[in-house]
Amino acid sequence: MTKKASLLAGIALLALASTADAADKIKVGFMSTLSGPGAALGVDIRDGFELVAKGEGGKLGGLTADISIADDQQSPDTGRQVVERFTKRDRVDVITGMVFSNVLLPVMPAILASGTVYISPNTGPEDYAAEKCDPNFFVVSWQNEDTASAMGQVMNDRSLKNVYLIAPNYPGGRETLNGFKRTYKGAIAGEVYTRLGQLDYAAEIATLRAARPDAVFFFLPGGMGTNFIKQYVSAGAQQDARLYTPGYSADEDTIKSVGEPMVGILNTAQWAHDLDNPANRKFVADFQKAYGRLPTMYAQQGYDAAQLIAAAVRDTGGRIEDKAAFRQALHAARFDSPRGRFRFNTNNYPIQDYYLREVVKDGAGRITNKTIGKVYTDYADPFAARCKMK
Amino acid sequence: MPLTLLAEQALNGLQLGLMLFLLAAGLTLVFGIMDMINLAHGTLYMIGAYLAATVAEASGSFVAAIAAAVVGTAVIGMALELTVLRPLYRRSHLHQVLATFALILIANELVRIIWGAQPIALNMPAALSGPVELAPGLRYPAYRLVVIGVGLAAALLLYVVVVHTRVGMWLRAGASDREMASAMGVNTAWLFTAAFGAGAALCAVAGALLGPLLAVQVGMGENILILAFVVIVIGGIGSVRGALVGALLVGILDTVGRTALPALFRALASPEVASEAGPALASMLIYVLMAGVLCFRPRGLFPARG
Amino acid sequence: MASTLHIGLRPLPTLVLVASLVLLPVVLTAVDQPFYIVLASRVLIYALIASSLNLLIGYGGMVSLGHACFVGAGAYTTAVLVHAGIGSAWLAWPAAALAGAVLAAMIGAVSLRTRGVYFIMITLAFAQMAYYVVVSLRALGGDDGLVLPRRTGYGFGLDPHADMTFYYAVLGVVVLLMAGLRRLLNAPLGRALQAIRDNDVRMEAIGFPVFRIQLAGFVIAGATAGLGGGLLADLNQQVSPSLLHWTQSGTLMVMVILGGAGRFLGGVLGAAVLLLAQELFSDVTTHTALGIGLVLLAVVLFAPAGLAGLWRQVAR
Amino acid sequence: MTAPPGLQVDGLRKRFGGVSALDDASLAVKPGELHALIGPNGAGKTTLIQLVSGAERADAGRIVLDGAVIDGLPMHRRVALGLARSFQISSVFPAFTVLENVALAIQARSRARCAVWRPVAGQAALFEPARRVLDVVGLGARSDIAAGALSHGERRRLEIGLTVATGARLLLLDEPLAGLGPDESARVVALLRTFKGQAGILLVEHDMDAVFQLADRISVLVHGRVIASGVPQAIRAHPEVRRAYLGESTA
Repeated sequence: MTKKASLLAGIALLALASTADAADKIKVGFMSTLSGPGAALGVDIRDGFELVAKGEGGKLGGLTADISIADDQQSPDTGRQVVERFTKRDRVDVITGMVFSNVLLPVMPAILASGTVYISPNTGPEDYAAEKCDPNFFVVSWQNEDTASAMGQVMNDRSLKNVYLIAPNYPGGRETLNGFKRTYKGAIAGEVYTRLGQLDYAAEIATLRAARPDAVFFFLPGGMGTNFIKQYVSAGAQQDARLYTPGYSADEDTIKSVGEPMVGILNTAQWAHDLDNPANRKFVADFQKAYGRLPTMYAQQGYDAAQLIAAAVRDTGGRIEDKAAFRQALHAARFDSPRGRFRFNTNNYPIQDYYLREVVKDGAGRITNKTIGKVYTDYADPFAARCKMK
Repeated sequence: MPLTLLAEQALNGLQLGLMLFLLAAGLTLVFGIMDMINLAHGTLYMIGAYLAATVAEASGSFVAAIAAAVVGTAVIGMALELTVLRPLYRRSHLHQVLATFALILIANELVRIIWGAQPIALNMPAALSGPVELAPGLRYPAYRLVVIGVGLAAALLLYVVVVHTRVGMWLRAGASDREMASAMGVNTAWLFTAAFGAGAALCAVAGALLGPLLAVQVGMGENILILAFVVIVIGGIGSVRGALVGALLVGILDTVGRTALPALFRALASPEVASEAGPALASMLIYVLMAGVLCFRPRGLFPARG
Repeated sequence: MASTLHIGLRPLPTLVLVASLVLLPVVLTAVDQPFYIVLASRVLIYALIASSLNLLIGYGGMVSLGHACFVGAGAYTTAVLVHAGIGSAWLAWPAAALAGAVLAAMIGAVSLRTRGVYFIMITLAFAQMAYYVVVSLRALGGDDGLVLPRRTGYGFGLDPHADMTFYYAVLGVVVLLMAGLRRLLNAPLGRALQAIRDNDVRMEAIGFPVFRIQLAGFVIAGATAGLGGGLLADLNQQVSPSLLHWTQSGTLMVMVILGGAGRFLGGVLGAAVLLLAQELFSDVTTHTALGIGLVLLAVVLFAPAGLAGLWRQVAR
Repeated sequence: MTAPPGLQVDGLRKRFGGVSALDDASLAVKPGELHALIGPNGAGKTTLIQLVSGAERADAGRIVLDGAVIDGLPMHRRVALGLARSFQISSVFPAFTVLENVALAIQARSRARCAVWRPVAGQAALFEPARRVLDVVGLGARSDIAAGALSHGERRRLEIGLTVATGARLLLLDEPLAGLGPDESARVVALLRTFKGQAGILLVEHDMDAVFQLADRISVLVHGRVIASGVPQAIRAHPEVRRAYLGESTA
């Protein structure tokens, strides 16, 4: 029992050791999924984010950046604990980094209640896009339905009349298919919700082929998508009904782990590594130099989250203690995004362009995404109208 | 459901079942002979897949990849047995669960440090990457046919070894009564290490074969480990025959459940209820099967120990 | 009377422990570190949950790998009640305990027919079923879980959102339940559970209804875990399926064995050490799991009686 | 029809796989009688104990205790009705002290056997009767050591003590002399003699000297069937018994 007492003493010491705020730096709490099967995404976001600070010599917008990195283990329970640490012990100025909506949604009330700014580098849930929009909540990536609804548009344009839909049985899966159905005008050959974390899709693929659709739109994030694509292609189904997906299931990370079978998959995204603008050329070159691999959407989103913070710090002249001014600067921030034009809508979700990409084997024999068209220009999500924030 | 689709789904169930059997066979041997709960069995499967992917990338040969994965994983498995697991045989199941849970954590982190957090590629030989026409209107992925073939061959080989060889006799004796086995003069220490190595090799076969169908990533072992446990508990721990029956039951029930249940619910209930209850029940089906089997046969279908 | 079974309480260390737990938030507030009050609340809640599993594993010999589902039952019950407008802790927490108890009664009634490894696996199977139910039901928020707009209240003008108030509420519940658990273990039922752990056949042969006693123990542990789940829902102001995931059951088991299965404070010690270690490691590395794994392996190989046992070994 | 008091076993059958362990076995133990059950190895003696005590279910037949049919009851219910058994291999609670072992058996029949509040320690109602039982089996001086630390002979006596402490009127004792040296054997024989007249005993034993010293009546089980039942002299003289059993074992 005396052991317990010494433990307590240890905690007290630890508490004393943390220092008080210094005005000459910006404290960033970066929490992401850095272990487990979802780690690939979190690592890309982190690498993109850190690239900006590295480029500025450890600063963001002129202020020394004190970035605490924490792993949420893809668990809201752990996430909540980290948020408590960020807001109550480290008293960070900004929190960012989360990959998954099932972590973000449960912990967001605590972040917002503490008055801390959150910048989402990935998931953009419907919840905070409409009535519940919040001046402290920014999404630098996309609204969850955006890329799917862009794909609905693509399929209309390509006169695909009979599409089969497949997604995991969880809110994100339903949200994505809703986004698709919002724009897609044709018939739905079938709509299947699979087990979260499912390994084998042979049964679903067989049923799917029996329905004889013109095309398949699937949303299966992470390893599920890898499994599905490998199995779909080996079943020879790609010749009968081509695969269409939001960009997250056909990005460079998936391509690297799937390889050849990826060729021919069409996907939509707000960015592509071959977009021709100076900011993107610099980003892709810097990222490849620093990490030795092509960046993904996630990396770009993490990169822009950091650029956004840097721009706001710069615009406020480093006076981030004035929360209202900092928020205002974030909302109005201008920075050179690799995706090209970017600005915030009234709900702090992006207004941006969406592109159609195709996975191809390029001249050098490398399998990668190639931009083949623009789907939307200055696209704003449909929920912003319900946001009362100005 | 048209006949060809039914046949295809049956093959799918068979293939899933046979892969589970490869994992479950090693697990049930280790379990039965050494009375050892090895949660890290899935870890060996992961290591097998990673080794196969690495060798395939370097050599370009899928066969070499499988061979290297089998040898490498068996060696790692035996090394693990000699160092960490051996002191645990006489400990309670509790300690075995804890220690092998720790091994999962350690192995996952090490793999992440060595190979990175991104999933890595392992592709099937180009010759097998398409479908073959088995009957008019029934096209089936060639690769999955190979998987079925290897699974059947492994099952047959195990059957011959366990039932018709001296080693198999020792194994069966060990599974039913360890004291008797050592009284018969069997060097149990050697037998345990060898059995563990064989279990690890079977894991590697499964890992290497499934790699081209599934994501090769950190944590891939845990999902499938739970399935393998379900299989051996249904079959009766320690029984290879039980593992085969259990694996096929699970494979087929899971496949049938995933296709038939949502359709059934769509026919019977409102679309709202159907889209929710169908997948939910399908996910649970194998656990329901396991609970049901244990309810009526608390030691599984083919209890190895009397 | 010479007995190694009776759990005594040495008054002085107990007093010191409880007094330091009471003073802890005052000290932390004085040094302006409210975060550690929240962390301490979390440790206390997990200490309670781990102790309930210790009752099963350490004292009852029932190695359950599905304990997280009772935690989940309690947590979701609280969350659903709050959403239904029932915001009093006096109702929500007992309801959470009841939910844990009912689920435990159902699962125990089937599982306790099996023994050994089969018991481990069937409890896991039931927990997996519960997990898939929660993940699949949209009414429970599916994979996103449910957010509690506010914590359950205590009346008397107390604000449950004040970290200190919540801490004391948790401390009160945990101390009360640990005291109750001690009485239970020293009482005839507790003795019977331990005797069944050692020799269930003999217990039946001297006239004990072994199945019913084990079921009673299982239900009590389920109720306690359910209550812990209710507290956890309040602490996090959210519930999610990850509470019921099988690795969560594994982690709870790790806490018990790490602390010392069958030692009264084993669960408490294990929960405290594991959570504080995670907190410390996570500040310096994202490879937390590697460190935890190595520590666990070392504990199993070199201190099989857990930290509580190690303490005894060293003190001797 | 009212059955006489004591234990009646009628036509018990039990098969394991294809092998018949008991085949129409019948016997009766009168109240207070010491009734020995003998027979060659594999005759089904332990199976009979298993079936009568409730550890296993018979395929056919009837078990009646003091007029009540107990076939379907679980073991602990049979104990409550007054039928308790001992084990061939000592089965005690090694982590509990000797006294606590016996107190458990007392607790089993106390009304508060599953109470959750009052500590066991200090409950005289459990420990006083337990001490008396220990004095009877000659372990009074060893009451405070852990049962796991007892010698083999002491453990055999604790085994009997646990069975007696249940308060049963009919005891099934499965080879209480197994593995004992001559001195310990004599002690246990003397102990069993003190029970005579107080409780009915069905004694399975291989030690023929002890059996013929102690038994009021003897039944002989061969190939799962009781081939003879009677007073010791009658059994000694029984031609079939001599042929089937005694002839070999006394050689």
